[in-house]
Amino acid sequence: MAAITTTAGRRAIPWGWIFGLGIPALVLARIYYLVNVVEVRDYAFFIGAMVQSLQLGSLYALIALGYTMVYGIIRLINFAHGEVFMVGAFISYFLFSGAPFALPWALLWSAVLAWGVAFILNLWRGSMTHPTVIAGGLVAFAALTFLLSTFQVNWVAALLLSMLFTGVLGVVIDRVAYRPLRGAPRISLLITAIAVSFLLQNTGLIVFTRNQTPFRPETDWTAFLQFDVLGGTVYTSRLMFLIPILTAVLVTALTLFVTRTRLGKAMRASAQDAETAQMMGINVNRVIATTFLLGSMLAAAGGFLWGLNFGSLNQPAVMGILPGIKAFAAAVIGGIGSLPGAVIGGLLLGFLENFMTALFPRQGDFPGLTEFKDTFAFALLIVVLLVRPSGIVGEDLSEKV
Amino acid sequence: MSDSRTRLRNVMLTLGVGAIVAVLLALVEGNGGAKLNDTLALFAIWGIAALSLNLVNGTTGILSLGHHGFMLIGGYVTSLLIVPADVRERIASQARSDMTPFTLSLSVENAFNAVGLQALTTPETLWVRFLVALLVGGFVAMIFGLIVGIPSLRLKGDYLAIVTFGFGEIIRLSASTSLFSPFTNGALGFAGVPNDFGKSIWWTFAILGLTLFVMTKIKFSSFGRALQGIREDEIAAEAMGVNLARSKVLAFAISAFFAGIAGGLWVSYLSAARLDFFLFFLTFFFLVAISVGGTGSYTGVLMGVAVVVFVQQYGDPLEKTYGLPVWFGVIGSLILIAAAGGWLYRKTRRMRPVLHPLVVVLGLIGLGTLLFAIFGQNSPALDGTFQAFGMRRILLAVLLIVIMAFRPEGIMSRAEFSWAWALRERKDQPSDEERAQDAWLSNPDLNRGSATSSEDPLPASLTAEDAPNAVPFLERGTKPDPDEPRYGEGRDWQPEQDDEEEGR
Amino acid sequence: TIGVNLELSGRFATIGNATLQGIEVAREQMSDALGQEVELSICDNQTTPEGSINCAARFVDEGVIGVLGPISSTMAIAAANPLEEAGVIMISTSSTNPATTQIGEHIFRMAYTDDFQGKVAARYAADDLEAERAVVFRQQDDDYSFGLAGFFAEEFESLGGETITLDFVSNTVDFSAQINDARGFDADVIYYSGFCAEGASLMPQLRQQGFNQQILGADASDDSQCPVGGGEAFDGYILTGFGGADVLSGDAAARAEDFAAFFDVVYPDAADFNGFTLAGADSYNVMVQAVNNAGSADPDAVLDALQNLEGYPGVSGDITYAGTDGTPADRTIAFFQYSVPGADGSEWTKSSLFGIGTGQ
Amino acid sequence: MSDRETLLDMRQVTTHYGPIRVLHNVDMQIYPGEMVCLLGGNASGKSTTLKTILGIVRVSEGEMYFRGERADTLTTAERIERGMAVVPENRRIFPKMTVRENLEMGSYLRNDRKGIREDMDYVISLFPRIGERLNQMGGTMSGGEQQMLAMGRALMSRPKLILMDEPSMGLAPLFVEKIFEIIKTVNDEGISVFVVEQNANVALSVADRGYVLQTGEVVLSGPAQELLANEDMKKAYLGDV
Amino acid sequence: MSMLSVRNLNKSFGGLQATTNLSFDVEPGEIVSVIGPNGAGKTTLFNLITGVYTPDSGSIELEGRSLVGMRPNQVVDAGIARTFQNLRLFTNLSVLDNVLIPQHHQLKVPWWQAVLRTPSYRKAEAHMHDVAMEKLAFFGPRLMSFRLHQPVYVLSYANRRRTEMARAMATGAKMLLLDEPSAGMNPKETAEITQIIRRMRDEGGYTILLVEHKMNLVGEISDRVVVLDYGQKIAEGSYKDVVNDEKVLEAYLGKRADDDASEEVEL
Ligand SMILES: Nc1ncnc2c1ncn2[C@@H]1O[C@H](COP(=O)(O)OP(=O)(O)OP(=O)(O)O)[C@@H](O)[C@H]1O
Ligand SMILES: Nc1ncnc2c1ncn2[C@@H]1O[C@H](COP(=O)(O)OP(=O)(O)OP(=O)(O)O)[C@@H](O)[C@H]1O
Ligand SMILES: [Mg+2]
Ligand SMILES: [Mg+2]
Repeated sequence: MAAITTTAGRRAIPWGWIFGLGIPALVLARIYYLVNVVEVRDYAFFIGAMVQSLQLGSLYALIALGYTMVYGIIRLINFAHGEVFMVGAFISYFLFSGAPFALPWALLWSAVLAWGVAFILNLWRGSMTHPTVIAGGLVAFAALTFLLSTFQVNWVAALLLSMLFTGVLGVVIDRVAYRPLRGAPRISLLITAIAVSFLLQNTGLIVFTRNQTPFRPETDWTAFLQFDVLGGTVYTSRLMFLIPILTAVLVTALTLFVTRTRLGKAMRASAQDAETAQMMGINVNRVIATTFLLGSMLAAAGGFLWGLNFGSLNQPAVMGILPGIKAFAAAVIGGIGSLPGAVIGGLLLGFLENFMTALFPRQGDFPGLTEFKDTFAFALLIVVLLVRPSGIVGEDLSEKV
Repeated sequence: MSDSRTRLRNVMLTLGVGAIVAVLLALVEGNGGAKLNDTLALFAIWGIAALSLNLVNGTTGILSLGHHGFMLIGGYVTSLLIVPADVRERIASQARSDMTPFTLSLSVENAFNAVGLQALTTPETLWVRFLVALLVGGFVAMIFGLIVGIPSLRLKGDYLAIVTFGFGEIIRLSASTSLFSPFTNGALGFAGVPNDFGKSIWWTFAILGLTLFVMTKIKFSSFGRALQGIREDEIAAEAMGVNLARSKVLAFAISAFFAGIAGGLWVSYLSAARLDFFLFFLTFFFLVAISVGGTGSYTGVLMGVAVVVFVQQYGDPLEKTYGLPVWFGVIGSLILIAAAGGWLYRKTRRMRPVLHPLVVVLGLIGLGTLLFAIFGQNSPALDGTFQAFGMRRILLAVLLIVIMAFRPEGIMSRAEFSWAWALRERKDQPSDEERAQDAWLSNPDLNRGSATSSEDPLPASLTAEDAPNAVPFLERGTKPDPDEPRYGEGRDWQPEQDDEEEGR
Repeated sequence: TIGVNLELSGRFATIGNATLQGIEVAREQMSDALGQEVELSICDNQTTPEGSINCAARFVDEGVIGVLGPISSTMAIAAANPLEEAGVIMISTSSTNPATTQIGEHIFRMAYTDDFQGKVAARYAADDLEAERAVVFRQQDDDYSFGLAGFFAEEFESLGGETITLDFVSNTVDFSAQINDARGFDADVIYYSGFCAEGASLMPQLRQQGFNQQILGADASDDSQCPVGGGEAFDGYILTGFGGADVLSGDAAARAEDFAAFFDVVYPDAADFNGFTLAGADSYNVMVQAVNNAGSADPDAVLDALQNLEGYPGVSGDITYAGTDGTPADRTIAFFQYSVPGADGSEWTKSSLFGIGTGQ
Repeated sequence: MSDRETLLDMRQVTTHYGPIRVLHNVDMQIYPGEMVCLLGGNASGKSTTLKTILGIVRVSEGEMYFRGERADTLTTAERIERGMAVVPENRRIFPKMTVRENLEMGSYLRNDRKGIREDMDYVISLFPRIGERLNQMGGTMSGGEQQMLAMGRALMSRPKLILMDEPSMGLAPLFVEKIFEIIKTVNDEGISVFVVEQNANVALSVADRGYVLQTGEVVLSGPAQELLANEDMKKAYLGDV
Repeated sequence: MSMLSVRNLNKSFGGLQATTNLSFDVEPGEIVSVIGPNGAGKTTLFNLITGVYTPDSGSIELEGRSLVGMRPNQVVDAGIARTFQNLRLFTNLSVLDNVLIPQHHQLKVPWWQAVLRTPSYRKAEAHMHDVAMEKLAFFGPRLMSFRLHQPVYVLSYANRRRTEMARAMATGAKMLLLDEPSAGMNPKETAEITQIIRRMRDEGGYTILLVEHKMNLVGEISDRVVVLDYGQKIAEGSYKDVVNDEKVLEAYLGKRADDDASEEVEL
């Protein structure tokens, strides 16, 4: 009998549906708008909005990747990810601003992070009491204390260091809060995640600041940029290049790392059945730790770029919430658990939030879509899930009995 | 003891405790201060909300994260219907209010006037109107519950959680938009909701009692079992005849109804309805209560709510300014306790080595800090004060993480309080005799003295029969009372890793 | 004991702390009432209405003579209801929404009201800046910002101008949608009725998007978070706020000067010294004065004394409650301007332009 | 018994699920190249023994050695690294991975591409059905197909010791015979086999030695032929009523 | 009229034809076994009958009523209950609850009466308990002593299988589909299960459709045997006939199995 191949797993993306229904609907709505409301905007305006959408979408995508990776592997909606993003942004701020931590806080952070470093080493060296691990932890502690309490670095270094630190923090969070709950009821895990996010928010208030914080590293990338197109002016900044490019680089690097190493396969296996994955010789804890490391690093990068893009950081208790939730919605829209899905979802959301409101702006008596901006993420989320219960490129949910 | 006598005893005990609670509440009402009064009322209101959330989250196993949305609906409807006339006038006179004359005229009072029930529009009968408003709020919330519940036909697990979360947020975010602001007065909401009810211990506790009654009765009814079946395995539940769609939607609607009621009391408690009274962290607090207490256990939920309310209300000493020695002392003690806890944990889990180096190091650091705080009082390093804003929430979060780490199923797990348990009539653990019988039954032929006691534990009648066909236990065993929750289902141990975790 | 209910954490923490410092410095200056030491019972409402209500309940239990704060109208209105019911006096330090003091006779304030502030700003925009079209940014979920924006728009329109009001909610960082909406409206002036937490993000984005019009703000912008957080975008920003020594006249100016000097001694490196500090100090002063006038700590007597207070020489000007609904009769509002970077190379400076009295 | 060097040595092992003791002072040895069969009634702790050997359930008392090394402190993954492989109870196929990927997971720890490919071919030759379905999702395979897949997956790691929990469960009669032939071949290649089996007749006929477990205690042990002849055994397990 | 009649049933997964033109009948009170090599489509057949999958074409009728397009719970209402090859119990609930839940769909009393514990509800509940105990009693005392209140996750594999069978019986269905009921049991226990299945038919009055690989069990209790291979029916008839069928021997039992099988029948 000939070999039989069955259509496996992932279903095709319904581009037909997306374009077939979405675009005409948009066009119709836009025509309706033009007929009913006098239009005073030029093409440059839309190009500007497009650029903004791309920037915002890239940021969402960066954060969404962290959600997706963690969800893909331990089926946890990591509510704390938004706060990891916040921490990443603030750490980079403290690194480049020359306003270092007070010694007690530097000690606290160093202790936490050094323990994380030791723990990561332990995952490869086997035991917390292994000399390498202890030495690594001590060195990290000393170096971090020094770095955090006295150092000032330029923005590139700040970005990289912050990615590193935040990555370690992600591992620590996993070790302390999530690992004891492997195999526990899902709701416990979810609630722990929310608790971690609360913890980070409020510790952030104590450790970082309680205020809106300016975020202006010394770089030319934030310089304003204006150019004339099609009889109008596009107002933007050089970030329009930096953010999408950096995102693309990071996303590509991540995707390569996950697919080219055995890690990707190990991640999927652990996601499906951690116990059996162990029976295959996969060190599941190591895999999960790596996931948190990578996801948190991307979040830190996202936090840094977010700060650059908006010029200031909200106070810690709120900074992570909304971007976090929206990025999370983006991850789900794209299909949680799938890396390309997160990127698609992020871009889609950025586009929707920004370009939609620009397509139907407030004019005269027409109230515009601006007031619904924040609900878009959730409305889209619900619509997508109802149409495709696992997101645009999500996994196949069916189960054989 | 016979069935009916046990039941009678339980009812009597329950009534007795109820009476004691009532007396205590009366004492508080008379002599406790406003703060204690408020705390109790808050406990009851949040208790109602958490209990109703537990019906969906704990019993049915559908993660719902949109409870604040239902509360919002209940709260706003209640306040729209009950806000006194002078407030309405003030709103009408505000130039930039979106409320229309029609929406402003929506009130229970006007409705009563319209149907000729003028007797019920006096100030003395405010409670009737409030009750009506509360119920209407509950019902509107229930309708929204149905609307949200219907997608649950298509979605499972986390996706459903996400959608409920989305709904919760949408409800809140869109309440202030031009679409709904004629009903909600935009982001500003209503002020001047009568607070005679939300702050009254009697009202809140009566409704809490009612909620508790309904919820526990549901849990221990056939319907509740079906819901628990859904929680365990949807496919199997459906294959066993449970109508998934109907059960889930019904659970959602009941839960939303009580959430709406809680919302109505909540706005009354705050004497205003505003959008920022219904933020996500309200749901978070309930989730904390649920998981601290034990997912699925109503007893546990109430314990959890008590913890949360206590920390919220009496936590402000935590956020005062203290000298650094105090802080260091506290931190040192905490680390010490953590080290001791770690040691205890390893011991009970039979982990080796019991005295892990990390525990030792942690203990030393803690001890060091503590000693430094005690003996270094006068050193310049400890000169200064520190005020920890947000400590309350940090404490709550840390508490939660610790409880979850050590007892992921919560304090009570799924078990409920029951008199049988309180009076130590536990039946969940097999006795040695039962074990021996079981071993004997599973392998009569290989039965050896070492495995069971040398004496044959089984009655002769049973040994004589062909074991599989014998049903002696039917006569010997007592039939469990459906009313009587059994304590300890899976309470005392959990598998290290549940090997039957099928793709739930 | 006097209760202090302030936004010490959360969004308005800087303003809250400035106010608290004002209160504490005032207590340093005058720590006795009726020969007894005045104690402060400080409660942080975390900038949430529930927190504010909680604090109110706590003060009712503690049986304080009166409550100072909260600063913002939202929290003030939330706390005012239970306090009014319990018959506890409350002096909101800087709530400017007219509705606050209308809640009851026990509720007072130290600030002017928004109808005045909005009007003044609108007149300034229309007359001095000769603007005809104004974009108003309003924080939809805040009583203060919501009201203020309304009063500004009303007055501005009655002066013949045109306005468009754009809403945002608290903690917004991405204003691109609002800015896009504003793009079609060819404005001469931008009025911002919100707080610094959002303003610090909004202003740079406005500048980046090519909006170079004059921006006006209100006393909520009188907060170092604004110029620190928003940087150069705040250069030239004009705001209305509590008048300090510069704009007060005569005695009042001298008192304010003295207070500022004393303040510098107590808090040499405070982040802010501004109108809120003065308002905090004066609420304390007025409260103590009322107790002294009443001659007893009996709430009714103190209330009576407060209601009849006339011409108290406060550090922010003379304070008269007699014959008002709880809003002091004559307050001085000042126009300030930020320069970033500041004149002598400092990060930023705030200079006062001129002052206007409520009486005028 | 003999004092040859053991491959796996369990000394007085006791394990618990929470407070409940499941295994009680179990002594068990597996020698290199041997095939050992574990028998016992339902709930007697056979699967638990296997899980203990793998480290999924922690040893609470006693010691365990694998290839001379103390093994009861190692994690599961480390034990696999040292040469164990398992056909778990209930198959435990990765449901959302294709058959090919499932097989690849078996060789997760190996790096020799060529060897892996050879082994893959070998497995496919053993189970042609698997070869037909390389791109099907593991979870949609039928029960028996999954069982073959689990077996193949375990073979892919070239273990020293292969542990099987009821390898014949759910297999068609034709295949039950075949699977034991396969096990025998594998064993002949020098891989030690430890098999839990209900189908005691067949299992004992190919095994070298057997242990009988009852409520967590070893009650009988000895060469397979002896067990087969044991009267108690016949009555209890071999269905010879 | 036959109890269950399947006509020309087709189902394919992608390119794979899992059942092809399958037709057979089950008469009331019969025990019919479905056998066939691994992957022949037996479980798929069960899934089709119980509404987990919808057939591509063909009809399934229970006493003349079409089951095609019904949700699984409607199929249970109609009178067919099943067990799962890969056990799907309510693992955290007690054995008793597991056997009570399938009775819920027959409960006529609305939920609010349950809340108020009206007499009619109490009666219904008591009845449900009686039914549960009756069904558990099929398996002897082992599930009825302390295990009754123990959560299912502490049970061993075979006991879980038993619980599943009791659960299926408790649905009140007329017909049971058992997917490998004796998997994971030793010969002695298999013999016991064989007796139990027989009693389920004789005492419980169930019609039984069974998938099994253990030939002695099949031989002992089946009235009729249907043999599938690659989704097609290759033989049908009494056990004796079927096991001697050339095609069956080749596809399923193996050449040598002839003697073994007949030997085992006498067991
Ligand atoms: N996760 C668990 N938690 C508590 N007890 C358990 C758990 N798993 C198994 N047990 C108990 O341990 C004992 C042994 O179970 P085990 O699965 O090892 O039996 P087994 O010999 O493999 O039986 P079977 O032949 O049915 O598979 C049983 O009494 C069972 O109830
Ligand atoms: N959802 C599905 N997608 C793709 N193929 C499937 C699906 N379900 C079943 N199959 C395939 O259909 C065939 C029949 O499967 P089924 O489970 O019915 O076999 P079975 O007869 O029960 O076998 P066993 O005796 O091994 O349990 C198998 O080859 C299986 O791989
Ligand atoms: Mg087993
Ligand atoms: Mg099958």
